[in-house]
Amino acid sequence: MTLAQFSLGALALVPLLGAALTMVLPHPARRALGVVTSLLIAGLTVPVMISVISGELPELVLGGFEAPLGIHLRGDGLAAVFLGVTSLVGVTITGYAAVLPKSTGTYLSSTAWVPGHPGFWPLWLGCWSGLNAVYLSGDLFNLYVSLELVGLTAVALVALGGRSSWEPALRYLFIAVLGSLMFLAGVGLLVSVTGTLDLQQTRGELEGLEDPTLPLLALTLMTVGLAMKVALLPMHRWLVPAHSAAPSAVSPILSGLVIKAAMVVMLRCWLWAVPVLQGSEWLAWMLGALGAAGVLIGSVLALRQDRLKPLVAYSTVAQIGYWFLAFPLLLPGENDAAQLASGAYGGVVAMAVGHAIAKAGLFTAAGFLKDRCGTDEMSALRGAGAHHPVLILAMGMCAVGLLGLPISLGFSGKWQLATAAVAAEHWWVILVVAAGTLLSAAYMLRGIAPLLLQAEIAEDAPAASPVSVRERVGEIAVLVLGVATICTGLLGAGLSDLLEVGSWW
Amino acid sequence: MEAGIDIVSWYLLIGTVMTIFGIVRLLLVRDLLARLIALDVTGIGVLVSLVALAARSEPTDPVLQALVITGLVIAVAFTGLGAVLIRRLEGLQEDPPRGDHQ
Amino acid sequence: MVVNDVIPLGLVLLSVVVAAIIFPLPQRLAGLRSAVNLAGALIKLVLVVLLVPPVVADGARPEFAVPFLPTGGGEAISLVLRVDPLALFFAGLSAVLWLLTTIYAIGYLKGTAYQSRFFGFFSLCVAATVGISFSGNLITFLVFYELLTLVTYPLVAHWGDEKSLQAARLYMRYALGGGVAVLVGVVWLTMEAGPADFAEGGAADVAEFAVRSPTVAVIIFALLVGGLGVKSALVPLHSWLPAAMVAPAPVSALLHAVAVVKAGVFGIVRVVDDVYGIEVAWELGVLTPLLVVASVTIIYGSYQALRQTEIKRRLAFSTVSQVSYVVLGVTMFSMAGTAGGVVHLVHQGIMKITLFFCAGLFAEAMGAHKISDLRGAGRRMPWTSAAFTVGAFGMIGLPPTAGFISKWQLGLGALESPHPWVLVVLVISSLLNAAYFLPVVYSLWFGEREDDAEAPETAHEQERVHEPGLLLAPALCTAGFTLIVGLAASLPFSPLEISRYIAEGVFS
Amino acid sequence: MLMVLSLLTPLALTAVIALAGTLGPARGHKVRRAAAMLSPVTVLPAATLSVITPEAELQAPWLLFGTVFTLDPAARALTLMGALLYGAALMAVTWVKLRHTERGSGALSGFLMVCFAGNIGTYWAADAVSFYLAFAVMSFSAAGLVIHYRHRAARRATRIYLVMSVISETAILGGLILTASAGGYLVADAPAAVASSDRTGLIVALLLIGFGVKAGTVPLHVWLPLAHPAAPPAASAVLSGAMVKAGLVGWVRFLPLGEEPAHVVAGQILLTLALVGAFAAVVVGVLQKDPKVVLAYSTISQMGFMTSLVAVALLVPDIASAAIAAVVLYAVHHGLAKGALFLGVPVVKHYGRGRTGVLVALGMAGAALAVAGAPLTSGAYGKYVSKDAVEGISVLGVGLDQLLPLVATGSTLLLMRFAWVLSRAERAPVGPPDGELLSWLAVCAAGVTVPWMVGLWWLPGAGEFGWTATALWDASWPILLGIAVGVAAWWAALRDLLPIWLRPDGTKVEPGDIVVAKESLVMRGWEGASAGLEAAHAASTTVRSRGAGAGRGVAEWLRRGAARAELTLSSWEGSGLVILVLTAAAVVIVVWAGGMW
Repeated sequence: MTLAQFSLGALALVPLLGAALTMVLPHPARRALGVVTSLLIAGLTVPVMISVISGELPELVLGGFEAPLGIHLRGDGLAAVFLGVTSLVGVTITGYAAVLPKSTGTYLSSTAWVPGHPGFWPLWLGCWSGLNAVYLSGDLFNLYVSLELVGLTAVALVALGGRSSWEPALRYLFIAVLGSLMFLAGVGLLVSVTGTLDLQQTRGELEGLEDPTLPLLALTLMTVGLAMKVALLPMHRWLVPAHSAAPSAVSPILSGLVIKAAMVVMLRCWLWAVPVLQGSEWLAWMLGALGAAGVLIGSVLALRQDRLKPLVAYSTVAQIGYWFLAFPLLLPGENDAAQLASGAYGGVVAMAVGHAIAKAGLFTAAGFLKDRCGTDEMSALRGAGAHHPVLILAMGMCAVGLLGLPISLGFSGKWQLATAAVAAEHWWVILVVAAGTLLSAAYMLRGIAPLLLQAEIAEDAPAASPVSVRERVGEIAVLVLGVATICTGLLGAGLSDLLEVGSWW
Repeated sequence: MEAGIDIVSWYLLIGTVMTIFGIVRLLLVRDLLARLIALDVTGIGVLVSLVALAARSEPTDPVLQALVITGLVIAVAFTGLGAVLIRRLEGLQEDPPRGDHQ
Repeated sequence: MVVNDVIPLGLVLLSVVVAAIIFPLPQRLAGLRSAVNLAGALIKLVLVVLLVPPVVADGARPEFAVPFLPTGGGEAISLVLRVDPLALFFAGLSAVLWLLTTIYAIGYLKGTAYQSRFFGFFSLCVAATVGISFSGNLITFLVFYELLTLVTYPLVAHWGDEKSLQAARLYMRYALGGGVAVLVGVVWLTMEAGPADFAEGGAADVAEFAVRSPTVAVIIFALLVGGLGVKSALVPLHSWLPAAMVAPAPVSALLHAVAVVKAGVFGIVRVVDDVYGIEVAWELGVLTPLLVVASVTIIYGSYQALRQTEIKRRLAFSTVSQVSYVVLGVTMFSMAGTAGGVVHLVHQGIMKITLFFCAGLFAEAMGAHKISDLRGAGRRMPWTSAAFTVGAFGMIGLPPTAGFISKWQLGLGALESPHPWVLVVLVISSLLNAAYFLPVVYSLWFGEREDDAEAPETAHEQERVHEPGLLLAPALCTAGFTLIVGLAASLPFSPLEISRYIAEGVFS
Repeated sequence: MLMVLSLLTPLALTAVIALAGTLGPARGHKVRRAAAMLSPVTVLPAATLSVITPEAELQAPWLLFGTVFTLDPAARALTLMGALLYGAALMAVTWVKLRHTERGSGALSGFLMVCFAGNIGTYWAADAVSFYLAFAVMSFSAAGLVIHYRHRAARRATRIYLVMSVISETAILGGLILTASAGGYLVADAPAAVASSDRTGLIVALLLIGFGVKAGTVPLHVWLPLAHPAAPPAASAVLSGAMVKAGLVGWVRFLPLGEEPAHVVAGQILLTLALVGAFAAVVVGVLQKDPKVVLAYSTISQMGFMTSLVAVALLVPDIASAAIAAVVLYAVHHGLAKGALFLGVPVVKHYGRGRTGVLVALGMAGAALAVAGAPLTSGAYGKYVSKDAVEGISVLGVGLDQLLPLVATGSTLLLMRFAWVLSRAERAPVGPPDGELLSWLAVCAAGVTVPWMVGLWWLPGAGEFGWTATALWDASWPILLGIAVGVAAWWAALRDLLPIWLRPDGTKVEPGDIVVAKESLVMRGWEGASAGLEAAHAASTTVRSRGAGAGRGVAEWLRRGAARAELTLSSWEGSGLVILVLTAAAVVIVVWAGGMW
């Protein structure tokens, strides 16, 4: 049992332990424990990252139960990348929530609504453990269980946002659970055909099969279920109210991390579990088309928003479109399959990781401004940037990451996607990416420009009140995410080498 | 009995039909509680079809059984959460109509 | 020498560090902020001067590379910072003019709000420009090119009123459109011909690719030059430049003389000379259309400048036409023409920044925005008017100034090249330049204001307008440079000699 | 070394005058006054250089494109003439009592000194770029002289002068670039390069136009009659004495005068223009009222004479060297004589009466006779040399050597008119002699001696004046004829037998004759062109805005469509329905597609 293997198990269980502990503690102690746990988790991620970077593949079988039934944790390239991003964003958001308790929602005490919800901590740590479990699990059953854990804690986290957030939370619940049930149905079908839950073995079994209908049906169910949870275009209506009504510490978690879990499961199923079947080209092309529509319509709708958080939420819908744009490229075209698919796959992962950091930063900044100025109406925020130059700079950096302009992972992702598209002669991808970049520039400008305005803020307005030390520290969190967006931009090449480890080809 | 569909595929058919009715009901009904119930029906439908699939092989397939049990637990969890949210939402609507009830 | 390899990276990071220091500084620490700014600019100048002897004299090419973008199979494309004479040329220009613009900006913005934000983005702009000049391959150039767009947006929108935000939005729309075009071009070229490293006579594999499929090569060239054309204000894509005049004077001086406009043209020079290579571009037949576009821009820019009544808008349109001289020179396909184009890159920078400094001074000291307000300014602001006159003579191309040197060199180049008709364009444009600059100089020195007319005796001496020192010194410096560079054109390390050396490299 | 000194001292002193403003009004004025007093001294280095050293060269490889200044015999003569004229002008302007000096005399002397440096530069320049530099410095600082009085006429004259000199600068720039690219960078090998280059016609045309403006050839002479009366008398002395000669030097240096393929067409055109200029100027000049305008027209006619010599050199290559020497000699003579006349105008006004009156009258008469070319004067010598240079050439059947003397009659007529007008101008006696009178006397003396000295010792090709009877008679009969016609006209005027259009009161033909027509022509052309361009511009903006409007319309329609779709999705049932349809479609397609393969 090497340290890496131990930390694999620990990563999934320590947050749960922390969540359980915070249940019994009073609010201030919960914040302290939450921060300690987040640092511990980040600590645990390091050995896994080191071992994956050095090329070997840490694996852990829990409780000695071998496949097909046992829980089998595998720390491959994809897992290591997402573990790293989750711990980076997680630690920052935890720090932000600990420093500014009112960002964790409003709590109905006996007398009145009190800012800062103690329930945030157990739910958030539970969600974190679900996320880690999703990345690490090597079998479908474990994927389903951890996905479900992430889903339910996310719904509860949304509900922390007080009266206006209950209705979106309920809607999110229905969609999330429906998606999981479809995924469960798909898994059931697949297991009935292959008899095993483990991803490697499933792939082995399915390669030998000649009649592709049943696995194809299973794949379709799983894809539609997960698309609902990731909020691909037509099924995106739950995301905008949920992410904008959520408290200011929760929205970055939702937009940055939670939808990535479903994306990772989608990648696991499409690339690891199910080999390329005859009928799946149609499904891939449909996903590609929906992705392209997502990029364009998402951006156009973002342009029409007049409140900051919905604008950022629609930007998430648009960015999701980019990831699905790459699915048709993942299919082995007539020329060399591996080299082409790895390019598109690297692109998707780079864009997803870049988006995680940048969107977390932007949503935290939007939440911060909403907490401080009382509303996120852009017309009310005019000139709000006067007292927060560092915040504006950080938002600018995150916007660079979202636009996919140079020195950001978004740029490396778009670069790899474009290169793969050119190699596969799918010119339409280039057009969509170009149009998407320009449209996203347009709505980013709409969001940030009014803050630069030199409008005089009314004396009594909350924005004019002196900035407290806690708020200054809160701004530092956004700055950390902004700088991370830019610095990770230089790791594009390193990222693609990391993804080589334990990849499916 | 061989002529007709044997018991297992009969149950599979019932499970699938329950899932489809549940999904249609869930997606189209306006009332929140009705939606929650429809969600439960869909859940049960999926689990029944899983049980049917498990029963096809002679010693019923342990993997699928594990899935069904977990599915049940999760169904209970989301029903509880859904019920709490619906009560709070209903609580909101109560204030305005009180006037005309008496 | 390994220490030389670190200098280009040091130069780029220096400004980033300066920006990092300046951003969090509160408004009242003006002294510290100016000190940090000036220190940064001075160190940069010293470093660039240090690089001149090794690079130009004994041909060293210091290089710094870091892997950046993964290619499907092969090893990653890397961010390369390499110093070759053309890079040093542009970096030298921006280092010198940056020091002066910083001094000018400190004086100009004294007492206004948001100075920390301004100077922070100001030094990031320096970093981007130096990055552009030292970039070693097309991808690094694209990275810094986009960075420049982002970093200049808050500068254009600095005043924060509705008009400047609107102008900044227009600028962003044009610049990002151009950036996306360049991105698509770079992706396509990298796919077809591998990472395009800048090499003296053009990248070898690009040449072989141009032979393999000329039509695709032409399309890619059009994409690249179209994207770069936005920033170098070629005719159909120039309307953002006059609109960006609402920005404060140091920013418009920065945009029009040193950073943005020059980045675009520098890009075109790189693409034509160091990526495709001048011979390959000639065989592809892409040089002539670009030459025609440049000529049309020159004439159209001058005509528009003639129609303007506001000083800064006239200078903006004059920039539109003057910058296309560089494109004209480079696409002429003659060694003297390329040397002329490259030397004009520096000369236009020095002359245009003088004019913008003076325009800012007139606006600041006398509140003169229209050309008619300048009547009789020679007596009231003699020093600024003298600098403006030197700049204006430079623009027209009269001998003692640098403008004449590049016009003469371009003329010789035109006659050596297969397009002798370009000399007619040069002559017509110098006539037009005279038509819109001489009346201004005439009214400066010899025009008299309405109230002067009835009392010429008394009006003479007393109302000398106070010209702020911090603003006047840079203007006089650049005017002095214009004359020195104009007169001492054949000194060993003068811009003309270096550009001739570069032109030989291009045609080697 | 002396060359550098003679070029830099005037510029240095001008810099002192310009910077004096910074010392504050009172001290500044005092410094400027002292510097102005010092200014005539700056001419000395150039004068001494031309006198003592026959040959001199200055190499500056780092300056511009590699500058070379050489002093050859022609340049030496012209430099002496220029130095004398500028020295006299500066003395006239500055060495006068404080109360007489014009306002801003410091600025005037500054401009004069810069003009001097530029003028000397044009004579010495041995490469195209430094020639162009000197030429540009001279012509643009001359504008400062013309506008000195700042009244309305001066402004109009300066505007026209500036427009003409910009045109000339541009034409010269084009010509010089073509010459340089044809290998003629150095002046020594310019004529050969121009002759051998395949664009010879274009180069010659450009140079003719460019230098023609400065040399006052007919269609391009319009600025001269306007600039001279507007400028102060000392300035106009320098303008028509030394500056106009720069145009001639330009032709001599760059035109392919001695080269083999004779440029017949260009030569013919230039000759006809020169002769037209020479005679028409007389007709117009006689009708003028202002003495300085009459002198201006006399300059145009004399320049026509010299241009005809250049044209001859173009037509017949083998006599080119003689013609050039003749031109240089005549230029020196005309410069000094015309300078004396121009400086004389204020001298007559201030010292016409009393003790100095006789001296003044004598001096003016001597200068006038020299200009007319009377025997025993330098004018005769100049005319004699140029007459035997143009021996065999004939134009339109008439021998050129018959035509040239008629120019002398013309100038005699003009000078009689000038004497008449000057005598009736009012006097303002000033009292004791000062700088103005002294400088005038110096120029008269130089006018008498210098041409002879130059012709005999300095210019090798000029040859001496044959003291034969026929030469004396050839010099004198045109003057006698001129005097006869003048007296007849004066007698007719007394009896007012003259027709109305001939009445000499300057109203019939304003100074600058065809400039009025030209101005209106240019104005109308400018309005027409700008109106046309304006309309084109307006049309393009409307097209662009309509296109943008259409674009915005489409974008708006798209946005509204997206918003409407979003509304339907926002309700639960709406999105539920969409999800159902999507799932069903996916399942059906996949199963059908799966089943097919």
